[in-house]
Amino acid sequence: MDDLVWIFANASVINNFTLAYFLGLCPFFGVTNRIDTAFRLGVANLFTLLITSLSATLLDRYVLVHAPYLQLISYIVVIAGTVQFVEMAIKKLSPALFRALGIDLPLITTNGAILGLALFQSSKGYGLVQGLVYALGAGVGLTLAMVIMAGLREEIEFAPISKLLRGVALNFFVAGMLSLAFMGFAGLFAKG
Amino acid sequence: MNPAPAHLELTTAPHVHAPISTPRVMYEVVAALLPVIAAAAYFFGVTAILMVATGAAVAALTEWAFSDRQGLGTLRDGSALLTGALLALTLPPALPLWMVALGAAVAIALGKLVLGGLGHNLFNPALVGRAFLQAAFPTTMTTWSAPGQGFWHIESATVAPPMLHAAVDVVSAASPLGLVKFEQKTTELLPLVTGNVAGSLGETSAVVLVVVGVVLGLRKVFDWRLPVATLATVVVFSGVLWLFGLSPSPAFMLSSGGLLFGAVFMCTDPVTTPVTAKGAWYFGLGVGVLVVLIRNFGGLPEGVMYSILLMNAATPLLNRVSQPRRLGG
Amino acid sequence: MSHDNGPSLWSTFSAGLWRENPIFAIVIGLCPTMAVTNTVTNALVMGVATAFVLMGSSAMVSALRKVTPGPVRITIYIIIIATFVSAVDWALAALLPLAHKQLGAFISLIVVNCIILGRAEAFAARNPVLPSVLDALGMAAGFTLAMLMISTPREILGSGTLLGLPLFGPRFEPWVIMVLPPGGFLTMATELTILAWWRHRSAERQALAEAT
Amino acid sequence: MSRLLPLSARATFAHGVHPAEHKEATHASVIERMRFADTYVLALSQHIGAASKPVVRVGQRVERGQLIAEPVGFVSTALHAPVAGTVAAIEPRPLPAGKSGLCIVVRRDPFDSQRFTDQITSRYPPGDADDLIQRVQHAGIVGFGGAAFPSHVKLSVPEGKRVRDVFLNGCECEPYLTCDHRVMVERPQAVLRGAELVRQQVHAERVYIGVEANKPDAIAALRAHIPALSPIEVVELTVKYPQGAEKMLIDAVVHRRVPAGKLPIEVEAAVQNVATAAAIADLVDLGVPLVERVVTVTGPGIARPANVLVPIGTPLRELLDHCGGLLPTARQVVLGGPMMGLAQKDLDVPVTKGLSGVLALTEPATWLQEQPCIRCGRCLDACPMFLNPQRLALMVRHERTEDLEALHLRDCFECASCSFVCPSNLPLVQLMRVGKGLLRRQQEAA
Amino acid sequence: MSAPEPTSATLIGTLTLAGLLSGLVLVGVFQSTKPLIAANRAAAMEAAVTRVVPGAVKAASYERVDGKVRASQVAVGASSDKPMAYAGLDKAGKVVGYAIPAEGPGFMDTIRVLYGYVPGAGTIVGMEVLDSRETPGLGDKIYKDADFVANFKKLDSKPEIVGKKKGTKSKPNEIDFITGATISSKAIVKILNGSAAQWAEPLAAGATPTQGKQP
Amino acid sequence: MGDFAGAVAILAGLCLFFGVVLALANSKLKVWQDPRVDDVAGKLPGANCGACGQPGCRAFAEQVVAGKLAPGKCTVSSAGIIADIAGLLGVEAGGDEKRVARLACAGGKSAVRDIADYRGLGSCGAAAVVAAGGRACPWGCLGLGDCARSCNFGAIVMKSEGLPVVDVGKCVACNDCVVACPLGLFSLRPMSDQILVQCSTPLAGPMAREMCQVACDACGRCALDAPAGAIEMVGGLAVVRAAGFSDVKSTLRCPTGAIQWVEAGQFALPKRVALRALSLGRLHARAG
Repeated sequence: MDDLVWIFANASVINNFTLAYFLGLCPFFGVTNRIDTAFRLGVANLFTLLITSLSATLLDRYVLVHAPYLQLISYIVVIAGTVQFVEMAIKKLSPALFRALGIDLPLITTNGAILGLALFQSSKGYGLVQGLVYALGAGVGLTLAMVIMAGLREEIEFAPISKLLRGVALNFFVAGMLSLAFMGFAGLFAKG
Repeated sequence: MNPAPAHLELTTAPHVHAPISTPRVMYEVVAALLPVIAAAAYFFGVTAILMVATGAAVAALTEWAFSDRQGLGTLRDGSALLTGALLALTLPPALPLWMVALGAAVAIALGKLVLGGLGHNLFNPALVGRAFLQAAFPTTMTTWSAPGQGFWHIESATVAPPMLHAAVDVVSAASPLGLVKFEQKTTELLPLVTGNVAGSLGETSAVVLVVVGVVLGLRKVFDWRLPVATLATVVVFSGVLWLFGLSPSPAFMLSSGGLLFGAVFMCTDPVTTPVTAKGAWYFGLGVGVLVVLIRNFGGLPEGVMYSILLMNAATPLLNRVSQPRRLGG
Repeated sequence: MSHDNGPSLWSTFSAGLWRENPIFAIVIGLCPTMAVTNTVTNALVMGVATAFVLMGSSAMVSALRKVTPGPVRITIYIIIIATFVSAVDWALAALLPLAHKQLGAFISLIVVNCIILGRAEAFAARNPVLPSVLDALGMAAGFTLAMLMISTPREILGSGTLLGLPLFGPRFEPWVIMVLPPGGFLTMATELTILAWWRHRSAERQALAEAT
Repeated sequence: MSRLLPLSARATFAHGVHPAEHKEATHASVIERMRFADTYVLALSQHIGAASKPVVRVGQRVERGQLIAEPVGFVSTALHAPVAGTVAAIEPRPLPAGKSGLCIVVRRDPFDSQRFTDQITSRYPPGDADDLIQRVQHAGIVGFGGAAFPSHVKLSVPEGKRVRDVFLNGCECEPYLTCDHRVMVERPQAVLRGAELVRQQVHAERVYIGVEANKPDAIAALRAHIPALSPIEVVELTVKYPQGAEKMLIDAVVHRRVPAGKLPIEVEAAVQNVATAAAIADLVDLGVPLVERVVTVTGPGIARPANVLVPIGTPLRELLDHCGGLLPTARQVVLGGPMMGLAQKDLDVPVTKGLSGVLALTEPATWLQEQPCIRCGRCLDACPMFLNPQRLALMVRHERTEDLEALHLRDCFECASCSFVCPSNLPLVQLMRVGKGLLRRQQEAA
Repeated sequence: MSAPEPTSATLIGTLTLAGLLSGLVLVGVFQSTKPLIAANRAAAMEAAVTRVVPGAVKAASYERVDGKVRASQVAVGASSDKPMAYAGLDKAGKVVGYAIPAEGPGFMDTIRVLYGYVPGAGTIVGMEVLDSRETPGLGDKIYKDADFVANFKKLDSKPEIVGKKKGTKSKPNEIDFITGATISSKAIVKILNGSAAQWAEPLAAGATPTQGKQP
Repeated sequence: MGDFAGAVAILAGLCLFFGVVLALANSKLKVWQDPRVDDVAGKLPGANCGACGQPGCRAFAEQVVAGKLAPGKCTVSSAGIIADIAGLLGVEAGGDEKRVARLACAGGKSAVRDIADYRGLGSCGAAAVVAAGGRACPWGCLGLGDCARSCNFGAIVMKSEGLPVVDVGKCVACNDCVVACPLGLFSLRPMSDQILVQCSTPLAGPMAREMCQVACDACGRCALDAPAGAIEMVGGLAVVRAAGFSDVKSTLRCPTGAIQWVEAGQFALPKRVALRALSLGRLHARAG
């Protein structure tokens, strides 16, 4: 149990996928201009992470036992295939949602966090439950980072900031400070 | 019959104004820092004065260098001086002065100017400076020299040349929180209250901080809800954990480390805390919970700085969820 | 190479190097940029590895562009990229085991580097093999250049070394933050600001020169 | 929420501010009459609602108190000649709000005795209570508090509603102003008579007269004339601005909160100003329409501060001259109280029915240059409507109209409490007004 | 895009073909690099084993199954799904001690260590950090600080390792913590204690390698 | 070699699986969209100004492709682009005559007195709520440039007289300035409306003239000189009634210059030149 708490804390805040591992920076900067969009994509990511964790565990256990070196390509094929399928399905079933999320969907595919999760969980040797907790932590951490970032960005939108800084540089400065603040979580629950 | 003035002036209502201004608020806080600086000088000697002066001077210089040169920019409101002094007071006494200067420059440039200057910073600038130093120089930032080594005593580390560390090791003493975390030793309450313990310059003397905080609160310089919520949360949460043996006593939690200093001078920074009354309570609650979590279950002995920075980051969200309900709505 | 389309090929190559630098101008492929730039060596190895994958996959995508059906093209690109990445991963493990250990999972994560898929989709899928490879080469060179620009200050300040060699005396106090995640963000931010300022100034100067 | 444990002994509302009162210059000044002016300028629109329609021609002779413009529709009111004379013109003239509007200009007959003639008394016969609403409308009585809302509208109870309590507003919470104060001190019986008339008209059970604690003489004068077992009660309120606003007054006295965007009738309340009540009493008992009102002329820039009974339409210049004129140090003339009043650009404007005070100020409130907002939240703690002025101001500056709607800009009644307490001296109220203009124009464009 | 709509068969065919081709390429590359990679890993692990087990020049892999230790088929350094330990063999092929990999949560992330262990007495004879993300300049002293690493040259793991403030260790089962990096130091102690507890019995019981083939 | 075959099989199998899934999805979940929408949207300026009455350029493209709007309704695009789009879709270019924003005030700094000092926020919207600004005329231009700031096309510049000057070449009639002006002084007029009444005051006679040198004092000369009914006097102002009416003669006798015959942009001539033109016009009128 302590172990699971630590896994969760580790994935969500101590080693936040975005702020400590730099995974999924593109969506992190791409969709955090409004809080609601950030939250929606965060939740979408959370679900994708959980599914990925499950698929990765199943792949590892039943398919890749014979050829563990195919891990990377199998993971990515599964992720890309699933996302593309979901994209098509949403486009058909809910054009409104597609229009709102359309540009973001492929971002999930190339979101390093998803592939990173699969790779990390496998290299850490996590089982099914640990993997799911890890995915949950990572998803919560991503959502948290994105929502906080969106909140901060909605705020700086109104600040008199020089044109030179506006845009990407500014986002990086803010992300840097946020990452600095997240360092406070280091070692949380490590005592066990 | 008197002649009417040639041109009347058109201004918007109201045509009267409360006797209050932003510069005045800033200078009141600066004034409130004086007793804290005095206490720091009493315990840590001339080093304290040197460090505060360095911090304030470099902060002001940085602000001047980056703002428009006409009319001194936002220098006049005193906020840069305040940031520099606050930063210095959160640092360990034996820190090299060049690190203080670096921290002050980072605090103003990164913490404030990048985001548009006064009123637009997202994080408490002084704490951004401190967090930068903490991450950059983890060992030096956790090396405390013992108090009461004589007024004119200056550690060789303090005057180390820029970019270098001291030639001789500092005679270090553990902070009360370090003692309890790593050696399971608690410190007596009396020295904690007076301030005769190892720690950062401004944070050691509980009694001075409480008095200053109460005065500032009564003068309505800051929103009293913020420190009250923070401290109350720490007392309640650590009290519950204490009953289960998972935390030192609430009294120790309150009087040790940077909690009181943070509650009085950092949690009350208006810019980086929620504007709403409800938001202020949430903010204090968040800081309190995080402080107790980090101190008792985290890797660091002290977590006030990170707790406040994290809640600073959450402030736009808190503002959003705590919008007041309009009258009758 | 015929003489008259030489310049256009050169511009195809040079675009990625600076004008359309993937990191500083288009700002994509950020994950590895931040994660492995704490030392110059890592940045270099990563740059070279990415370059190889980028060129290989661009060539393949371009060669197969006529037989790739639209609806599954992204999946196919990803298979191609992942194949190259796996190959690079093993090659590094076999040849440079130390660097491979340092970079860890980030070699595998080249797969999701937006630059590669981005160039495949935006350039290689619409152009013949030679320009595609040149474009990839330019992009890769620009990417590596950017990685070096970010990793150099991070290593110098953060460890007091360059390419692992100590630069300062034993009393140097390293700025540990520079090799930590926040240092990555802040270095990148600072360099972007300096570049923006520089571009702004040169644009101003150009306008001035044109006006007079 | 009922207050089981009131923090202070006196009743008041939540939030609000307490500006320095500055009432000492005139609070003991007995109401005085001024000399008649030569010309009077009567704006057809000096009340909220549709402008009145002239019923006189240019060149026509009018008697003092004669109807010169009649109401158009229900939310509209009548206008009467303040003096006997001739109609000199009907043309646009500058008005206090800065805009111009159609006015009837009456040139006084220098030889007339300026008595109310019998005709007027017969038009508004005393004592008949059944048609009070109609009579109030045709007597041109409007709220004296400042907004100039036609009083008869508040006297009529809509179908299916009822009024339990009538509130007479004697707060006069604006600094400097003392005109209502003097009316209460000098004419307590008229105020109480008006209160009783209003109560009977709306069939209310009780009347509360809310008076702030800084007017003990007014409270005493009123209480001295309330007979035993009367349903009228004088409630002493903590001194706080903007207590005179309808919703605040009701909240302060009985702790009922009017739903947002709704009228007091929703909480079974009706509010009238004390001076308005006195005017209703005068109409009923003396048959006099509204042709004059008490105006406080004060401030550091006026030679002789006073409370003056001024005929409606008097040029502002004449009123100032009556009080000794502006001092050379005067730099601003504000119509209304210092919190909500409007600075004037010239003195060629007439006194209107809603004018409660004329302030001559020597030092504009922009003594402090605007500073960046430090998000201290004082404006939120001041706003009696529980809005977020800081955020609203930001959204106005960035023209985010959808956010303005979401933040309920329309609920702002521009009491200026937020600007008053702002340590950074942000022009918050001005921004609120700009924002409302923005919303209005966008709505028109759509 | 004027190309005709691809049929489903084309889609399935291309994708399968892509998978097939990529599989061929991958297997080819993997097979050709596999021996090198395995050799690298084995060499690295063997070198680490000889560093943490003084006197050892070679390593042999063992695994723990059902509380018993037995020789393993898995090559030194290769991954396995069973807990592994490596026997340090001297020139004569005699076991001089075991190198045991262990891991656990540290300050920032999981720390992986390899420690030398002599069964019976339960003495730890060396320790090396294989993998960690501890804070540079602070937590990374667990492998950069020579004084700290020296703690593990000769250390009793029974009844358990106890950490003390720097300069205060007095008993053979105590170590000096690193000033300022107490959490990381503690993490090492916790990892070693946990691992030693699991291995002490099996190693003591089956200390003599049987070299027997497993089914 | 079993390893070999197994690995290839795994990968091929995975790809086969997803190939089937995606192929199925492709055939069952296909959404058809007119590719011409993308083409048209690509040609449009992408300013999303809303001058066409649609929420954005893409929405406009959809409407155009659907045949509900004529390409010419986009006032921002050049004639070439519109012809291009029309050609692409095989429809008429359509569209209205070019309209531009016109200001109903000519009261610059030198023409209208400042009677008070406005101090406060430097925007027209803000000044308008404080006694309508410091100028004598409460109906006239406040000169603080809200319109210029609202213009996304850089077509409005505040000139030294404190009046906004519309660059008719850049103006696309997007309506932004009309909304931005708190006094409602802007209106969108066809270019063929060459007679403009550059005043909004309801005052007449000396009162108007005292306030502003170029005010319309409702003298009625223009109405007399114009064909019957083309210009009427309404509420102290001359109003041009006939659409497209442009007869320079009717403006020549204006004593203040409030009614002007405009060829391109307003206030195109410096005041002195304008006055000379005025007197020349009078001469002409006399000669005629």
